[in-house]
Amino acid sequence: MEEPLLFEIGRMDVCGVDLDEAEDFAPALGSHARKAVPDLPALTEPETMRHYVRLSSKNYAIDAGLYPLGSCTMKHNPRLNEKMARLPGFGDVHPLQPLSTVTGAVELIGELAHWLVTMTGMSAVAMSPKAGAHGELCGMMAIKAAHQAAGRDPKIVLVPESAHGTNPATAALLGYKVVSIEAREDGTVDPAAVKARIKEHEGDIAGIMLTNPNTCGLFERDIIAIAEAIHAADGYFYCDGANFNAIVGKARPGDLGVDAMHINLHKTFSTPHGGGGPGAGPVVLSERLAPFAPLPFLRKGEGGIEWVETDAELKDGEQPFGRMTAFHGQMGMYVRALAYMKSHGADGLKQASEDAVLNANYVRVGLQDLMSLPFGQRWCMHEVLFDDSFLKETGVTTLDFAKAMIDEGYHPMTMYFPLVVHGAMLIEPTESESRSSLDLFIATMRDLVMSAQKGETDRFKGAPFHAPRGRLDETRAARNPVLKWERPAATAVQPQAAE
Amino acid sequence: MEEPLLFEIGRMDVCGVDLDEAEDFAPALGSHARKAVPDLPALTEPETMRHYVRLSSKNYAIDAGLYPLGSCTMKHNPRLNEKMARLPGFGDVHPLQPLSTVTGAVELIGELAHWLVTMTGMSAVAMSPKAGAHGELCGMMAIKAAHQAAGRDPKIVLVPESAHGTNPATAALLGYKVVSIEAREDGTVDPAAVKARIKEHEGDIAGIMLTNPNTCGLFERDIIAIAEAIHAADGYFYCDGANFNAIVGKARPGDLGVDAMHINLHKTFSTPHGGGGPGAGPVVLSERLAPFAPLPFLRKGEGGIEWVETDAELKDGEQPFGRMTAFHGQMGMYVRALAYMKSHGADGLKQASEDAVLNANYVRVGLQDLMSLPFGQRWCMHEVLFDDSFLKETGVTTLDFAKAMIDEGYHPMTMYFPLVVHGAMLIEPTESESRSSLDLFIATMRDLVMSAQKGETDRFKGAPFHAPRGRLDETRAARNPVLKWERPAATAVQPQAAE
Amino acid sequence: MRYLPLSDTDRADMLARVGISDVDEIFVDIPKSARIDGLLDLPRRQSEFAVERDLTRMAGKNVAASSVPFFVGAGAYKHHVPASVDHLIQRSEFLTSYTPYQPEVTQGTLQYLFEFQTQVAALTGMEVANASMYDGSTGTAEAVLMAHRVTRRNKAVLSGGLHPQYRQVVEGLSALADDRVEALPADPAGTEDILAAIDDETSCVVVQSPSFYGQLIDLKPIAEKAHAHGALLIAVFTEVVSLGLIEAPGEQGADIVVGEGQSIGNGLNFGGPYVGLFATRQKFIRQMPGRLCGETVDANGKRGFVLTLSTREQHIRRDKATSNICTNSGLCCLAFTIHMTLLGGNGLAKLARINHANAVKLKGALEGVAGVKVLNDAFFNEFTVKLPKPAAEVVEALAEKGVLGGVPVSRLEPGKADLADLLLVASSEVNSDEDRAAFVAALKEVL
Amino acid sequence: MRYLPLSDTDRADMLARVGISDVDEIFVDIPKSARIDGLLDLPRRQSEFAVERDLTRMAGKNVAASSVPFFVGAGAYKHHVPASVDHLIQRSEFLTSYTPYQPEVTQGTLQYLFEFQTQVAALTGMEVANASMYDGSTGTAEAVLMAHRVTRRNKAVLSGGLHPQYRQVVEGLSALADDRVEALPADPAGTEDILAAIDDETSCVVVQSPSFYGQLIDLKPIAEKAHAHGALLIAVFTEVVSLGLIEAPGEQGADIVVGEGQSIGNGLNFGGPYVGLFATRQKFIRQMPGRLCGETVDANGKRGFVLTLSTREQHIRRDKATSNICTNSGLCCLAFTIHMTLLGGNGLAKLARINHANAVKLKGALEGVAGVKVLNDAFFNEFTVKLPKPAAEVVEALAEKGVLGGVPVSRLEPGKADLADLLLVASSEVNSDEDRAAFVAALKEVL
Repeated sequence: MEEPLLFEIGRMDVCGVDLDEAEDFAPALGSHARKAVPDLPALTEPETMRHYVRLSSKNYAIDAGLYPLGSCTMKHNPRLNEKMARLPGFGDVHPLQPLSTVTGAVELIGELAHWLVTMTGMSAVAMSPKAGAHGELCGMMAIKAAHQAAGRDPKIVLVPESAHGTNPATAALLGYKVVSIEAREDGTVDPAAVKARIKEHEGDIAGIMLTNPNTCGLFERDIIAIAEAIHAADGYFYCDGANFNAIVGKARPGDLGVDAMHINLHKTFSTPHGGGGPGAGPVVLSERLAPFAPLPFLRKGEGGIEWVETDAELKDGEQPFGRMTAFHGQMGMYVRALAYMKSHGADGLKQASEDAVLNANYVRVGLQDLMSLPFGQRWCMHEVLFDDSFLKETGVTTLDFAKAMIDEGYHPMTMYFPLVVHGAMLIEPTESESRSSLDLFIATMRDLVMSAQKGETDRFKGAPFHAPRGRLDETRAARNPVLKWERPAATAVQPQAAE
Repeated sequence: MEEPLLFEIGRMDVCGVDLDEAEDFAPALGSHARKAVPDLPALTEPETMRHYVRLSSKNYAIDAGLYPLGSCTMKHNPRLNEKMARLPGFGDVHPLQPLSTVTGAVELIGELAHWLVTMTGMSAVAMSPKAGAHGELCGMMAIKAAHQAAGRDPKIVLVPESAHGTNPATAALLGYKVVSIEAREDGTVDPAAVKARIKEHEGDIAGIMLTNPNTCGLFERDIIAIAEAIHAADGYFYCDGANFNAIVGKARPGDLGVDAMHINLHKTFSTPHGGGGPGAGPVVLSERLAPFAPLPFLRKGEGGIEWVETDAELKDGEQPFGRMTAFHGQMGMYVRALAYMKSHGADGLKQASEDAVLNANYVRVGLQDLMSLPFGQRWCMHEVLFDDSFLKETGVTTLDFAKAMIDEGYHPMTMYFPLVVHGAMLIEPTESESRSSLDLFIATMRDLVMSAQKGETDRFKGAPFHAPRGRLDETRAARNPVLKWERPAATAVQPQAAE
Repeated sequence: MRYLPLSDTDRADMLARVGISDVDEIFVDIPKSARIDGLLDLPRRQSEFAVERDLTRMAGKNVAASSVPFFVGAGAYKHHVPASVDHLIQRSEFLTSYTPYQPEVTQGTLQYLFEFQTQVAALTGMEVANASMYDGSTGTAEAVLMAHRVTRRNKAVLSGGLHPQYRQVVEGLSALADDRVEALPADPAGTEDILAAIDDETSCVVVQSPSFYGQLIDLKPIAEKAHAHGALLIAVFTEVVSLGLIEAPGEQGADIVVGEGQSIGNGLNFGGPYVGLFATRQKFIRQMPGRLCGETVDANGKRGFVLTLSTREQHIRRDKATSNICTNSGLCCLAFTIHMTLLGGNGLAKLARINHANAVKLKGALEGVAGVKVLNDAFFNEFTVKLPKPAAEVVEALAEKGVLGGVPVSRLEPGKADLADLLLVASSEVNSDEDRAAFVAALKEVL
Repeated sequence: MRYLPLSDTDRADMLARVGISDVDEIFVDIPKSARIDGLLDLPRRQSEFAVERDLTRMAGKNVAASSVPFFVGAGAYKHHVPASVDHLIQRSEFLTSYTPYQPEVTQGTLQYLFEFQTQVAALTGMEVANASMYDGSTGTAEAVLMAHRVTRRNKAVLSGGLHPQYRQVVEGLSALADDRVEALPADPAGTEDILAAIDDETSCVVVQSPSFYGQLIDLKPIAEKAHAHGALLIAVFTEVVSLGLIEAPGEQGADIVVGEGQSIGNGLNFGGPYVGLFATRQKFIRQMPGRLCGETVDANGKRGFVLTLSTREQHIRRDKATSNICTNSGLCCLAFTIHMTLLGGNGLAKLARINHANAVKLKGALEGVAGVKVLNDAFFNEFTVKLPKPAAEVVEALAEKGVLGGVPVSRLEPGKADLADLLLVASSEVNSDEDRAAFVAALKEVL
């Protein structure tokens, strides 16, 4: 069933909110009153419910099916966490209330911080970043601040080819020059390559941004050597923590030489993706970077945890580089993440990582005879990467294949990423899937592969055929951008005067 | 996508609830311990979410579309009401806590009772009935108790042909003999017919059960004369209040001579139908029946409202006929209904009735040239009744027509009820529908009618074709009832011993 | 008004379309003398914010079970319900759906009802279960009526261990339906001789286990005696969690098992809505009350579910129906089914063990208070204690100290001197050692 | 563990299928020296009930805004959000859906983003809006970076009326990105001469109205001067409800409008998650940061929506991207859009009038307290008062009396003597006459 835009069914003379009229009063707006009300039609409450319920039915969601999205960790989102975040003591508390009235909120942040630094083996955590990319920015700002504090101004950041796009984008934001490092044959970074780049840019290395496990689903086995090389060059090691879900309870970034790593609470710790956000990206920091953590931060004081909001409260050695955001970060996500951690406990978190990795390898083994593994039959971590060799000469592209999955009831896997292999297909089942769910997924994928190889291209070209929409014309959207609804000229109404 | 039964995907060795093991202790179960745990597989939480989310997608719902169900008042269910019912002070309160710890709950019930008696112009209300039919039973029990208190034992209850099935079923439960009253040509009850039946059974009339507005969507215009006739025969007037939504703020049953009427909070006052329940059916009572109201009841005392739970607390004249249920009735529904009433207020409730009736007549006028009105082009109340004459010689039945509506995205209207017209189709849009929603519905219905009349029977015979299921074999279900899942013999497991 | 989609312009246009200018013309059939112009005695509409503030104020006057040490039971029990349960039952497609009379577009509801029936049958040890009654008490009354239909007799024998309000529901209906009831005196310790009350006129014996007083009752000898006299045994429970640990009534010979399902999936709600569980033997299904969901196939041969055997029901059978029930507890069934799905048989058994363990601990704690005597030797998560003074006073005094310490039997059985000192105390997985310590400390102070 | 669907049997079978017996064999690439066996320093798993009890305890230590007379603003505002909003955003299909990179199965998300962009553009009076930033403060920093790209200059001039924490976000990033910032001194009464700070090196002027201190600012002359020097005007707001009553920044010549959208649809949440609104002129769209949703057609010619102009974004453009933003505030956009849908333009205007009326009433009430002086002549729902003693002390004393009476300016601008006595007070539709009376009474006591 089609659903119009709200503006096409809304009207200016109804309202979905009942408000008492303000009593007569003398306004104090000066000359700033607007001349007409905003030209936005409304829907009443029953119409609003129906509009958004109908829209929702056009979405795929974890709660309805498996999301084989590599590098995105789309796992179960417990409803306990939603309930907890909505307790009035968390959801209905203002960030600038007197601190004496929010001691429980500070306690919660302190406890979450303790879990994060303990899990990662790091010294401190900057809680306020609002998402993964914001955490990357925070970590790189801390690195730059540390260099500046040391009187240095190196310009180069090393980034492997397989990195998420946020890595080079973040480095560039701070004026760094990005130097790429190719992967070796097994899909990981070779310390020799790192050392070669360091040598080329001797004295000018600010650091490296490395994802581990990397975006090929592999643990960087030489990570310690890489860290040592960077440190020897006076650089810092930024680790992209998007894939932390693979190793919680199995290894700690702090033991690997990492100086800064963001943690996507909306991946590893299951705060919902919400169709694109909000997330949260706290950044754990090594002892060397800890003094540069931005405001606000928590400090262990004599009377317990202290909350430091401004420069006026700093103690010796604390050199925050500034502030990432107004207020204190994503409290709503903190509550959800802590509820998740407490529910799992140390034992459950480790088990979750093991199950995530086991599930990925189960999928790998279930498909590797039919699909193609760019780096051979080796253990993967929480995700498995295929390339498109198995589609060679079938006339079916990675895109076609992915879109055909939609007709089978699945969200497509991550495709064409990472860039290091041709026609990449990156599959991360997560620990939330049951064995029978994986078996069905594997069977479906095998059926699709065999269908492609048999030349049944009709099933692929132009797919999906059974989704709310067929393949969309993205070129047209970009060529002539229509980014909002415009009232058709014929039906334009005179905006009402504001009173 | 198909969804198996939970038992087909569940396992005995997983659990969706984490529970601490009980420490060692000496049980006090005597010889009553069970030998094996119940043979019920479990799903973990992510699997449970997915199972029920997927099942839900196979349901039609108000939030997704119009429900043209006559006599059922499927209107918007505000989420405020759900939120209020879940406040810990309402949802997490035990019915037998000390009364000093539930004064707010008693206040709420008292306030709701005030709204109900004021709206209906009656003397008292029995709050505890759990649903409409339970309210009917309560009202008829009060009537029987009143007769007994007067030393009478009449055996006849008059029920019009158009009545809901619950009416005769209720009367029969109490040992009454049901005598039917036919409708006159305009679809309403003729006082002369009532008087004739009274005369036939002189001295043996317990009362009448009349729905008003009736199930043909018509206001019983001679209701006062009917009431007078019943009262003259020492009988009581039970009014089925299922259709009260048409007249709130327009007329009060108390002014029409009604002695008892149940109010479906889940119809008129919008507590959700929930796929079949729970509802709530408080019964308003006239002064003559008020003394017989069942326990528990509210009494206006000197110190405010008093809550009377047992015979031990009765005062002179109070003669409760017993108790309809354990505890105090459907508190969760009371909260929702009161939130609804307060939100509308007196003005909004009247407006809602007017809009409901206007919407029904708008549908009537939009369809009456093509469909057939059994009682001519007259005003209807909140619902409009068509018969199947317009389908004559098309080969399409009322059932076919209704099922074809499913393929157009609508829930079928009420069909083959009331029994007084041939192939009845009863449509109640309610006040929750916008004009554009009605226009689309009318256009769709017109298209279907013209299609049937053009002989496009393929669209109807065997419909629906685009629903989660095709037409289901009800005969097979009834002939060989399969009422639960049985573990296939091959996979039977030995139930584990209980510890 | 936020819930009404018609604007004044819509109304005017639509009135014109139907040919009038004033909506009152439609209400022409209402006798002039009875027409009113609104409800002048009631307040006008309020914003959502104002309604929320007002109801929140009322709710704030009540003491929520979770906020205090809580030991109140007597037919309704405080358990932890997983957040996922309440989330799922609020999905529009469940919450705002109608009774599944149109199976093609209500397979979601029908399938969970089928799952519910399966769970209830398994838990009770019976062959078939219906798709719910309003609650345990009304279900018990329906069970008695059903037994009358099956046996063509009309005398019910009620155990003195039956919940007093359940008894009153049965008695009230029986009195007005001209049926007979023999109710035995209150039986706190489970020592009554109910066998003696069964004779050839008996249609059914109604026995609750765990009893209202918490005592576990052996149903087998009662079933044998009842069957020997052509009567049915109706086994009642008010705490469904007990079925995780004690022998199923169906295994003990019950013919109808009926009980309250609130403990699984449903909150306390000050008494409702709850969900009545109702199960029986296959051979009696055509005498059962209530809705039944059955498996069948659709036009394409695919498995599907429908409401079935509706010829028992009022909307088909009218005055010959087995019951007048129509709206039932659909959404509460769903809550039950989801919670039960999460638990499974093993989870329920584990939950039951925790409940029982906490009750045993509570018994030990209370027996340490001078003057307190526990009356039951075999119990599940609730038992009766005899206090040295009237229980009603004690409960009020405990409440003032912030402990909700159970239900005085006199609240349900007033005016009976031998019951005045009895207190019913319940315990569940939510009770901690601190709760018990607080209870004992407060009790010592008030005794 | 309740969230993990694999049973031990499953694990054993699956390990066998992949050819090993111990899962640790998979982790072979982790250097031996760095392998750990679990997180011994952290507690073990807890039941849902235990977690809920623990977090509820923490929440109980915080004073909820709804529970007291509440006048705290300064960039986050207490408004009533309809229950339907929070219900809808919790629907599985919205809550647990991924970023809509696959438009065929995410039209629900994409359509609401398109509706969101339309609403934001209409409210701000701009031509295009993006599909959200994290919040107002980070959006402001992005706006400055965008102005640098557009003008190819790198000096931002910040008004003294800009929220101090917004200023700090801009300053911190600029310092590390080697950009320049000229921040004017705090300007409570809106009397600064910002025009004088604009020169030919200026890339943008950042002005907040209503200002941090509540003062309404005339943007037109600033826009004129900025444009005359080839600079952009970035108009900032922290209270989106104000746009219902005051002239849209777009009408006043702003080039980029950025602000905080929390007030519509979103709770206080102790500071996050919030939703940044970001709008600009059509001609700048290829320099915009963040996601954009655009209209197109599908293979069958049906209207549909897609993320578009992604060549600006990091996942395509990498180090040439306009921003590194990826995850944004999708679900907060949805909350905003639904609430805004319920309100419509007229509802927003009415809500804004009530807010303003309550602020005017509050001003009158506070001016009745000896020693209190209101500093602003034109304001919306918030203003600054000068007290006869340090505001921080007063706020603490008020809190002890159960009134949350605003934000001392010194909390955000510490160590500035001229600001120490300033208190920022906000008012909205939730404030009643009783709230104001309680505030005044408490204030009289503590002054």
